[in-house]
Amino acid sequence: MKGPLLVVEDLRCHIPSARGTVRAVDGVSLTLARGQVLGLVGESGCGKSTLVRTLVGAAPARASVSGAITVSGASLTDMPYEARRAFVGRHVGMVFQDPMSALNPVVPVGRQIGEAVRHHHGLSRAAARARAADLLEQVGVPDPGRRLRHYPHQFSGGLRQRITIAMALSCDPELLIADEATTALDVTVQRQILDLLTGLARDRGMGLIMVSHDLGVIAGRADETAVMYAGRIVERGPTREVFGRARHRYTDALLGAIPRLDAPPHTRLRVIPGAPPDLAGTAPGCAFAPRCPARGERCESESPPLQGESGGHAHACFHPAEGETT
Amino acid sequence: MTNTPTRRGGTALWLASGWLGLLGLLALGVGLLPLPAPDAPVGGPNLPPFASFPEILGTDGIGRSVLSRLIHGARISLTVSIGATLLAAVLGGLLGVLAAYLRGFAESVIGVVLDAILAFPPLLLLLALAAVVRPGVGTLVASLGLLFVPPFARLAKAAALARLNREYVVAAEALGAGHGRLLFRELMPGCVPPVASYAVVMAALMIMVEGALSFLGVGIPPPAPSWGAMIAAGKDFLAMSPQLVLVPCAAMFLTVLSFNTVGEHLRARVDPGAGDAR
Amino acid sequence: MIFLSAACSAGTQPQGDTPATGSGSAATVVLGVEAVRGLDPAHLFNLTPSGDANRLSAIFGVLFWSDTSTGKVNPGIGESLTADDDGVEWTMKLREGVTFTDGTPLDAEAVKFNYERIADPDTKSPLAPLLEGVTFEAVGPRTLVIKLKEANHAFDRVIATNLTHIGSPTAIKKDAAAFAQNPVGAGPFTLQDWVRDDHMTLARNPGYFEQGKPLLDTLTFKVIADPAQRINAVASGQAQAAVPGSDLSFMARAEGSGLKAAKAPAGGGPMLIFNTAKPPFDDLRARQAVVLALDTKELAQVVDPGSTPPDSLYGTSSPFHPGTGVMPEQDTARAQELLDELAAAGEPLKFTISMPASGFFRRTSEYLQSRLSTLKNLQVEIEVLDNASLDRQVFTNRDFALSAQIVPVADPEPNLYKLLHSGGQTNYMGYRNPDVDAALDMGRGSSDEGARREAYAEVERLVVADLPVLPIRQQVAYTVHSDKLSGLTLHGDGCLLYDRLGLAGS
Amino acid sequence: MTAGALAAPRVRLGRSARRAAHLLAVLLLVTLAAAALVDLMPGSPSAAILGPTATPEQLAAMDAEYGFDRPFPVRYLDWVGGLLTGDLGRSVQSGQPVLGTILERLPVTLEIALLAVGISLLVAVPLGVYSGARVGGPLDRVVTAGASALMSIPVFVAGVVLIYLLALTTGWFPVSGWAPLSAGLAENLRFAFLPAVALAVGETPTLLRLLRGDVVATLREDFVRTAATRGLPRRYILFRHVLRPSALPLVTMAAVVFGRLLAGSVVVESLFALPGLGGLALQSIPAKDIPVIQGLVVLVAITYVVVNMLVDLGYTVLDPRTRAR
Amino acid sequence: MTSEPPTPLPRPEPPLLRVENLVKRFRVPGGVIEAVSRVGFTLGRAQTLGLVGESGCGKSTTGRAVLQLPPPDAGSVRFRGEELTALSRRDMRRVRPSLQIVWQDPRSALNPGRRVRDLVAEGPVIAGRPRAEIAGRVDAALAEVGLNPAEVGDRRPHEFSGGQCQRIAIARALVLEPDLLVCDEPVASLDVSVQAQVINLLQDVKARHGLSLLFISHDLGVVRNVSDRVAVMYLGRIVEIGDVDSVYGAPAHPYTRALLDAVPVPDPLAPPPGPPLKGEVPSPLRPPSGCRFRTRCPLAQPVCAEQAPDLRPVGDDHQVACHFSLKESPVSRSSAPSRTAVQDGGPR
Repeated sequence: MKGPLLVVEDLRCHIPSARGTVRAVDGVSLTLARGQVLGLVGESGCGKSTLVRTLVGAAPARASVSGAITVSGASLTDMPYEARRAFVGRHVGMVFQDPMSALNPVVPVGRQIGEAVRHHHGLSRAAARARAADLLEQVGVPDPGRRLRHYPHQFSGGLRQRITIAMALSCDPELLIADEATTALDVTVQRQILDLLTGLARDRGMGLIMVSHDLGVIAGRADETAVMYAGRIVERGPTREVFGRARHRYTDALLGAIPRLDAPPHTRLRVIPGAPPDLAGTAPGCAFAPRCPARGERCESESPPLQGESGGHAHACFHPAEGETT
Repeated sequence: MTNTPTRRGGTALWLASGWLGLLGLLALGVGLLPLPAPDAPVGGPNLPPFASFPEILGTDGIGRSVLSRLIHGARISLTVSIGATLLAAVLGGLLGVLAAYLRGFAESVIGVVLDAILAFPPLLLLLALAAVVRPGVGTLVASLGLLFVPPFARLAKAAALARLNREYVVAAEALGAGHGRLLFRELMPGCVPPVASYAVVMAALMIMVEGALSFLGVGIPPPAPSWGAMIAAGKDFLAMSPQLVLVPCAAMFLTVLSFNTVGEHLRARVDPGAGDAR
Repeated sequence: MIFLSAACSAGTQPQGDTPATGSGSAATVVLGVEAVRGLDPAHLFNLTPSGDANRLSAIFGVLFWSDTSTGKVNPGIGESLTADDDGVEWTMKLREGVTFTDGTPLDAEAVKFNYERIADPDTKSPLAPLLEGVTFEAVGPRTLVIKLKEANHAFDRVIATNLTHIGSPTAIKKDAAAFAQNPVGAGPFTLQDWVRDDHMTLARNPGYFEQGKPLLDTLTFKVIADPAQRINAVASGQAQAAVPGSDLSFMARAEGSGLKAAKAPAGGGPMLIFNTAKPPFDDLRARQAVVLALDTKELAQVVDPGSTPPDSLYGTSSPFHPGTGVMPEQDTARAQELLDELAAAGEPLKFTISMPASGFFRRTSEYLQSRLSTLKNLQVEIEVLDNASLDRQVFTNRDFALSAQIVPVADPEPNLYKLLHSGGQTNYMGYRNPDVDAALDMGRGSSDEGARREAYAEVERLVVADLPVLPIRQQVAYTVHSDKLSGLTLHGDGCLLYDRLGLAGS
Repeated sequence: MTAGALAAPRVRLGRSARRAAHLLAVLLLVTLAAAALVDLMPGSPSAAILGPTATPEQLAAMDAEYGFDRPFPVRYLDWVGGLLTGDLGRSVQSGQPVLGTILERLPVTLEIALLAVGISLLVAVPLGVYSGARVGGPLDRVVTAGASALMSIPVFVAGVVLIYLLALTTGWFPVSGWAPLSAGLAENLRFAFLPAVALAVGETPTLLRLLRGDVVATLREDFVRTAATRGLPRRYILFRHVLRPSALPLVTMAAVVFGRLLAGSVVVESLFALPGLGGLALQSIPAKDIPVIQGLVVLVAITYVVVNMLVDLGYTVLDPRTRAR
Repeated sequence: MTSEPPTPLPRPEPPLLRVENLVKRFRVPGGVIEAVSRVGFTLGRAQTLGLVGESGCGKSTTGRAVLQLPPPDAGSVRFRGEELTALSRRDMRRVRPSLQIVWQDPRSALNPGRRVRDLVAEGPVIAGRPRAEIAGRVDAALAEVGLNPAEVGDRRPHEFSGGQCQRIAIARALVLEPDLLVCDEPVASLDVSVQAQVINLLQDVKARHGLSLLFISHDLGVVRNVSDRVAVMYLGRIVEIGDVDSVYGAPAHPYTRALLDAVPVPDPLAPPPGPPLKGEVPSPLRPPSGCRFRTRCPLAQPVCAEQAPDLRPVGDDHQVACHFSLKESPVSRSSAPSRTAVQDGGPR
């Protein structure tokens, strides 16, 4: 199949709630090529998790979803429900934030890894077992044959996340989505898992979407970075560009707010005033405007579109920042 | 769980609350109503319903007004169920919170006492208490209240532990709060809503237990008209005058259902994840 | 549970159907109370038909039996029972060759052994007072002479009701406790299997004294506490007969569901008993006020729908029935006057009704409370007692004001004597009236029917004037059965004679 | 964490020792309370034995004979001593050994309690899973409303209605009584069915609601979402992933219900005339048959204790999470 | 075996807080764990000590044990020269206002049923301050943390965002005018944009009131930013302690080194870090013998299994607990084993 692995066009996911419609994903477009790593970064509540859930058809039950999603040329949005579930199950793997809760605590891990292949590819019990052992080996779980029979709580946090990765890989997906896959882990383990994920993507030629709130995690690993704020992508481009020459005021401010290892103690951090917006609101204009140091009149009435620049770097800001971040 | 009760809350909840409200008013104001005394004869025995006015529900086997007895019975049944529930909730709530707060030996002692109550054959306690003390509303409230301490204690303990895990109690200790303040100002207020909403559900159960006891002949002694006693008395005439059983049964059913509906609704709101602590 | 003084009178309830003797025929009879304490005839006081009387009747048979409706005494395993002219010396003749199922002969010595055992204080038999001062002499293998302390021309009724079951002396001597659990008698059936609180299976006694009897091969007693369920069991074909208890309303109910009822109207019945030894009912006015305030017709109808109040101490078929009603009529105005009088004297009437919990008695107490509460200067409370409390508080300690008991009076002897005589065994009222005592002694000691009639009429007059008791409902003993069951003959307080019970058809 | 498995036995020993001490204390307290309570009750077994005609002197003599006049602590200690040697005494009423009397009736109560729990589970599991899977759907609405309604029916009403419908009118089942297993399984079940159903009426909603709530909660778990994104069929997810974690709370609750029924099927037993423990209690308590009452109390308490221990054990054996900890 | 020799302190005055040989054990299903094992440190007035380590290393437990919440099982906590572990409950309550804490999860630490004003006033009320005085102090404290008392006073915690709740929690501590503020992961639950606000606020109030902070965090960047000195903990022990610049600039313990290497830097052009650490933190139920880090240490030698290293000075205000400190015997980083049990996958 030619063309990009994943194409998302104008995806929206609006969730009704008591306070009004939550526009968790509000017009997101993306493309991802095979073998590429896309970093999706944003603060909690910006809609990044809803975005990836919507991608795999796991949006909240009452949400209204619109837009087009194409994986390997097949349009997910045109598929009937069951077919779509089966397709996603086969072609997309997902790794979630909390490996403990992503694993069924009362089912041995071997079965959890093997059940999807058994179902999608009709493997026998023994074959599924062998495959599970093989996958555990691949993700670096020592003594895989014995550990198949173990339950999730018998593993450490890092190994558990490796198991969920093995589960995600079981059907040889073309696209792997890691939703805050290392957030619950300690830094030393986080590094191991990040190495594992990027290594697997590279070796298998998968597309990898890494979702994180941690700019540091994205900076070192992603080919492309997309910054989300209030349900929209506000800046997108090659990682080096986005981090080196942040254009959107939000990206810029965020980079300035991080305490850095190389800065001397008691360095005053740049502060973004206020708090992230409530997505149930329906105010017109740029969602970042109330917290933006450079906002103008236009920002409060008109929503800035995502404008492309050279080198695939795009931003949605009427008053983009210039120059290097600190 | 979270959305169902709220949605179902519509008509069913209103009907249930309405019925309980009406019943409560009737029970409270029973003295003001122009009803014959519940133990006074108003006509021949076993008059059918709607045969005479104002005895629209007819008379019972003794010739007493079923309507009057039903409403007086509401007062007794509600007194027993609410009284016993209150007693159980307060005692159980205190014990549960104390067990969670004190831990260690006190927790073990409370645990033994609660388990002992649970392990005790309820019928023996009820019969024995009724034999030792003169049976009546007070005795029944006391014994039922005692019997139902453990579930409340369990619930209160869980609620208190959940709050102890949410650091605000330790935070108050860091501010220098003493035991009394920690227990009564910090820990207990938060445990009241789950215990209270559970109490509504338990009140429903109590009504049925009172009925069962009357059925076994160890409930409220005659001539006091509790619903259970009315059902028990009416079952002798089941073939002849089924309404004598059906009328109090219906009242009991509706009340229990209403308590359950309201209680479950409250529980879902107070504590969405709560399972059945019974 | 029904409390019944342990005695009754004689009579036959002839049944028209001729039973078919089918081999393998089996019938089930449902009773209300388990034979908790075993089946030793010396140790039973619960001789109600729904309790142990039926079981005893089946296992031990009857030496003599009294017809439930007339009180006439008939021979059973015993051949004859006659008194001398004074009514002091009685001669019991037994049949030839009757043996217990363990082979021990049922002879004069066996009867003597049984009776002496009952009289022995060590046995602690509740029946002991009946044989106080009585001596026995076996003058021949089949002849027993019984000498009474004082004359009693009605002693045959005592024997037919309370002393009619005789157990094998061999078995009793071996181990009395084991005997109670595995009784050995000479009755129509022998105990085969007993699962407590469930059923008791009895098999035909092939050596029963009467050839060709019993007709059934197997007899099963089942225990169901709920009276309605007892009837349901017969209605559904699970059982062939049931003793629903004393409530007559169940009879109508059974007949309503297509069942039959073998019944025998008797005298007496449930009576209110006033504690005449203690305030407030030591005052005649208090008793009168309560009695006059009551509409006994309504009372009977309410506490037991379908029943009627007795108009005399004696049943309608009794020779002692006065012919016209003698019981006091309702007079609310007079009752109120008496009450006001008491209140004016500074002792307004206030009392507690102590009753067992069963439906009939509970309704009685509720009825009394309900009706009496309409009068002024009268306050009534109800106290429901469990059996042990009732036994101890009311019957033993006599710590009560108003209670009730069931006293069948087919013949005044022996129950009325026990009830009303100053030292009577069931005189829980503490009632003492020398005139009554004299009249009762007269009735007992006289063999002349006219004199007896006069004596008992005197008793009735005095009781109506003194009101230590008030009979509140006509007694009818009955057993509900399916129309397949035949040969139901009621004796004593209303239990069956089992040797003639048979199944028709199939 | 993985090494945790190694230390488990040592610790479980400590825990079970504490548990045993706790349960012993419970047993002691229960029997002591029961003895004291029965002691306080007016009336004596002698009255029940000797009947209404007994004189106070006779009663006193009998009290002395049975030792009812001895001081309470002496009697209690004596009884505990007997208990330790397996001797529960003899029933005052029947003269039969208490242990035998109880063991004779135990199977009946045990069977209907088990059957009731079984019926409850059979109904509650599918309905609970499916109604929890579609909260607010038509099935869920019917099931929740039905459960609420069933919960509001007193057991004695349920029993009477069942008897009327399934025994008297149709004649499918006997109205009352009992057939032991020795009478054949079919016959036994025919008698046990109605009482069990009457009990199940009240208990099914408890289990159903527990399971439904659990299912609703489990469906929100990440691992269910994970399974869904992996394209596993819905039925597979419901019964393999959703039901499994709920199985333990369900089994626990079923055990609790079972324990409760064992102690509390009095109403049904008296209605259906079953020769079970409830009937025995109902007969012994008013008669002040102290040895039997004490025996029953011990049995109920031990049952409670054993059920609790089994639930604990069940957790450690069945729940992989506690197993290795 | 004392953890820190008391002698060479840069400041002549006695420290505000001196902790020695602190031990805290917990009974857990499976046994007893020693969450804090012979920890000692000092904290001067107006100083910030950062306590950093991965989850489960005992840093939060240390912070709470200092506050006697609950009291430690052994060791000494001297605060303003007073031995806290020896105080009665009543005396401890008297000292509490001077020792305040800001919790990790501000929502959980604020009673949801109370109004903000009452929450902040709770400390002074308990301390028995005059009523009249309290209202003014509460308003001042709220204003100081950037909240408008008139606006927020009557609202309840659930109406606020996490950052605002943390401000309320800080106001709650400040109103008691403490000397020492234990900050237990105060920004861990906050978004980056809000985290900066709270960090700046804490720095401001510290400066203004001359507070000493015990700042507990897993985030090495945050700790570097706020601290004067830093202690690195591993499995219940302090492995390295010292001046922030020397610890971060020249880490002497291999664990500190690996930790610093593992921190993801928001700079795509950052130099590639050293080799990743293998494995994970072992179970605290059965910590490794000797040096607790040896199972993951690239430098581990047999001696490490036999002998637990004590803290020893490696510079001015810089101590390390390692037999083969990186500072003394500079083992070249590249000579450390680079292959791990884990699949190799460096950044691209």
